[in-house]
Parts: sequence; C-alpha cells; structure tokens
Amino acid sequence: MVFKITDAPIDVGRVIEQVEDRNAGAINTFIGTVREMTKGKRTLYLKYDAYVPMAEKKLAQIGDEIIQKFPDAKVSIVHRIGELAISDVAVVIAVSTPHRGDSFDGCRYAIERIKEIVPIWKKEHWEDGTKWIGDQRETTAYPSGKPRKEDLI
Amino acid sequence: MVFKITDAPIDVGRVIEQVEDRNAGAINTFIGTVREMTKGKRTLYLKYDAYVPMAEKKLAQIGDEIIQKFPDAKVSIVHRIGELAISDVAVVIAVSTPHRGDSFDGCRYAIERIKEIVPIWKKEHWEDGTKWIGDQRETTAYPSGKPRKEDLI
Amino acid sequence: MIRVLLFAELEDAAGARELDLSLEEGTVSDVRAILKEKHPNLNAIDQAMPAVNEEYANGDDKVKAGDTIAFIPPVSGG
Amino acid sequence: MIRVLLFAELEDAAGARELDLSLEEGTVSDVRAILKEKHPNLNAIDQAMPAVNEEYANGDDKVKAGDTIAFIPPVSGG
Repeated sequence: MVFKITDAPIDVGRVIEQVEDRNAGAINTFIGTVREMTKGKRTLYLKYDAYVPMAEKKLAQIGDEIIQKFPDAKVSIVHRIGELAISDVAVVIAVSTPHRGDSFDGCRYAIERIKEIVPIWKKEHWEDGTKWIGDQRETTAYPSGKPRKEDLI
Repeated sequence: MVFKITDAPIDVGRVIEQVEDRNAGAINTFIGTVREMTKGKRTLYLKYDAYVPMAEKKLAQIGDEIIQKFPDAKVSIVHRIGELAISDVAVVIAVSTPHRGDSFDGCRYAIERIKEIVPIWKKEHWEDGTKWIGDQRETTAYPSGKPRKEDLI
Repeated sequence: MIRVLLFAELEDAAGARELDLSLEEGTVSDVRAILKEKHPNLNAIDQAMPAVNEEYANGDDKVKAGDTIAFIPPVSGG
Repeated sequence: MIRVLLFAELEDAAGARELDLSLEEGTVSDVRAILKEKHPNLNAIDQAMPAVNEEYANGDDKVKAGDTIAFIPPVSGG
C-alpha cells in the first residue's frame, strides 16, 4: 500500500499492483484526469500544489479509514502535482477487496475524502485568466475557519 | 470502445486507453480477479467458458445501456476465458465520464449486468472436486426456463 | 436441421456442445421437449435461458431449419 | 519563532509561502489575528482550516515556538 504525492506522471499499472492480493476478487480503480471543458469554459492546463508531508499523511489516513470499514481491503493512492495538460492523470486510487461491492464503496469513499481533507489545490488556467479552485464538493467550506468535527478523525 | 472475449491475458492499460477522452474527468475501472478462498474453500484454478459471439454482443449491449444513461460515457469491457490461476485477471471494465459519480455508477452497472445477461460460465476447481458456478447474483435463476422480461432488452 | 448449443453443465450432461436436430419448424419449447426426451439427464435445461440466433428468446418463439438455438445455464462471468 | 505556511490564494495574497512569527506562545486564533493585522489582504484566511504540525487544529489550540502552523484554504484535489 502506497500513499504518495509526486511531480512525475503516475504509472496506473504500478498503483494497481500495490493492492494485489490472493484473496482479492475485485479491484476498483479511480483515475481522475484533466477535463478540457467545465461549464462551457475551456481549460488550457492545470497546476496542482500540495502541502506535501501533510497530504501524504492524510492519504494514508484515508487508507486506514477504508480498512476500518473493510478489514480485508488494500488501498493505494497517488496524486500528482505540478503542471498538468488535458487528459493527464491527476490521481489514481486502487482498492482491492474480496467482494466487488466493497471495492466500489471503498474507492468512492477515498475520492470523496480526498476532496474533504487532503491539502491539495488546483489552479485552473483558462484563456482569460486563472483561479485557485476551492471546495469541489460545493459544501460550505469551513465558514468559521474551523473544520467540521468529523473531518478531524 | 472495445467489447471482447479473449483467451489471452488482459492488458489493463490498453482497456483504460480505449475510454480516454478530452472531456472525461473520471475513469472508473473494475478488475475482477481470481480469489483463492471463498467461504472457507480453497480454489486451485478456474476455467471460464463462453458462448463467444453472443457474449461479445451482450457486452456491447451493456455499453449501449450505459451510454443511454450517461450520454458522454465511453465504455470498454474485456473478459478472459480459459484456465485462470489465483490472482489472474478475469474481467476489466473501464468507464469514462465527465464527472466522477457517473463513472462509478456506470462501471458498477456493467459488472452487475455481466452477471445477469452475458453467457460466460465459471468452473471452480477445488482440491476435492469441480463445479460449474451459476447465478452469482443469488437471485433465483430463470425458474421457468424463461428470462425475466427486463433481461431481454 | 436446427443447430443446438449446450454450455457448462448442460454440455457435460449431454457429452456434446453442439447437436443437430432434424426439425423443419417448431417452437423453442418443442426443441426443449425433444432434447429432454433424447437426453434424460438434461433436466437442468429447464433452468436454462433459450437464445435463438444469439438473442434471448421465449418458449413460444419459433425456430426453423437453419436457426441456432442455444441453452444458457445461469451465467457466472465477472 | 513560529513557522507559518500559506497555500494557494493565501500564498498569492501574502506573496510568500512561508513566514516566521516571533511569538513564544499563543493560540491558533492569536496567530490568525496577527497575520491579518500584518497582511490586510489575507482576509481569506478566515475560510482556511488551521493545521498545527500537520494535523488539523481548532482556534483555541495552543502553538509555541518551534511549531509549524499551516492555513489550508478549501482543498480541490482529485
């Protein structure tokens, strides 16, 4: 199991290998890629930045949370930072479990948690400007400057 | 988009490439592998057999069904047949969509439909015998010899 | 002549994956009945879904010479 | 000395990713108040989650010389 922030292209096959297990019948993989069009706006490229040591800790914490839910799961998560072009892979999550439903649920949980607690930021570069994108989950983000209690596990 | 039955090892990376798209932000991949232990019984190896031309048609139909639900989706499914050892990859499904939720839902739909309508059979080889496994979904399978109407789309 | 395909435990029970039936015309149910009469150990065919020319079919669907009818036991891919 | 880390729009607004505060002891809220006084364009720090030594913290948590406090704007990984 590997939890890593990298500035190099991600080898999807390697991430999958890291969760292989004789008693896994299912591996679910989520690959987040750079999409060209969002709400009618054309992205030229993206820049990801991270608070690297804390981000790696939080990715590992997400792995632990998944194993609490699904004790036989194996999890690996690699997130890339730096400048990414359209279709480049930003994140790869792999979750193996004995039965298929848990692999889907564990992987889905991981991507939602990444968007809640992992200190990684995306800066969109459009033809007409740039913007740091916050809060993709479109929840109201820390209005008092305090994290919600459940994010502090 | 590729829908194929093969007797060769599946190249996961190739299946993923086949669904890449500039407007995909998400690729969900399901990999079904041969698990060693099931309900306390040790599998030595498996044999998969298929009604190949009909199975490939039904895989393509599942792709069509997903695109009906998620018009921007791209889908590829490759299923291996023949003798498979523990940890070998039996099936790879890749679904790309603009947004992540649809990629998970489309991929999950695909694996459930495979277990309903695609003519592929698995023969378990244990230390103490063999058995054709039917009906993994544990629904009562065609009690009257007739498929359920919703399986006849 | 109608071509019959049997898979998995049905193939094992019949000792053959493919059979030819000398029938000019009939229904899926007719074919099933003939097969059970010829091969008394093919009882599991009652739990199989019929498919005519690679599409799932019902018992009262017609088959004629030249068609392929397959009997599909509960599937277990994935 | 307390080490302060700023990211994303906070880094852009302060013109620096890292600042040193000459403070021996205080709370997370104290640090936030000092930063806003020194950098009037750091208002967005109110929407940021504080983290002390790489763990999320609350406003009344203590910080002391040698600690690192980071202000984490709403995240957007994935």
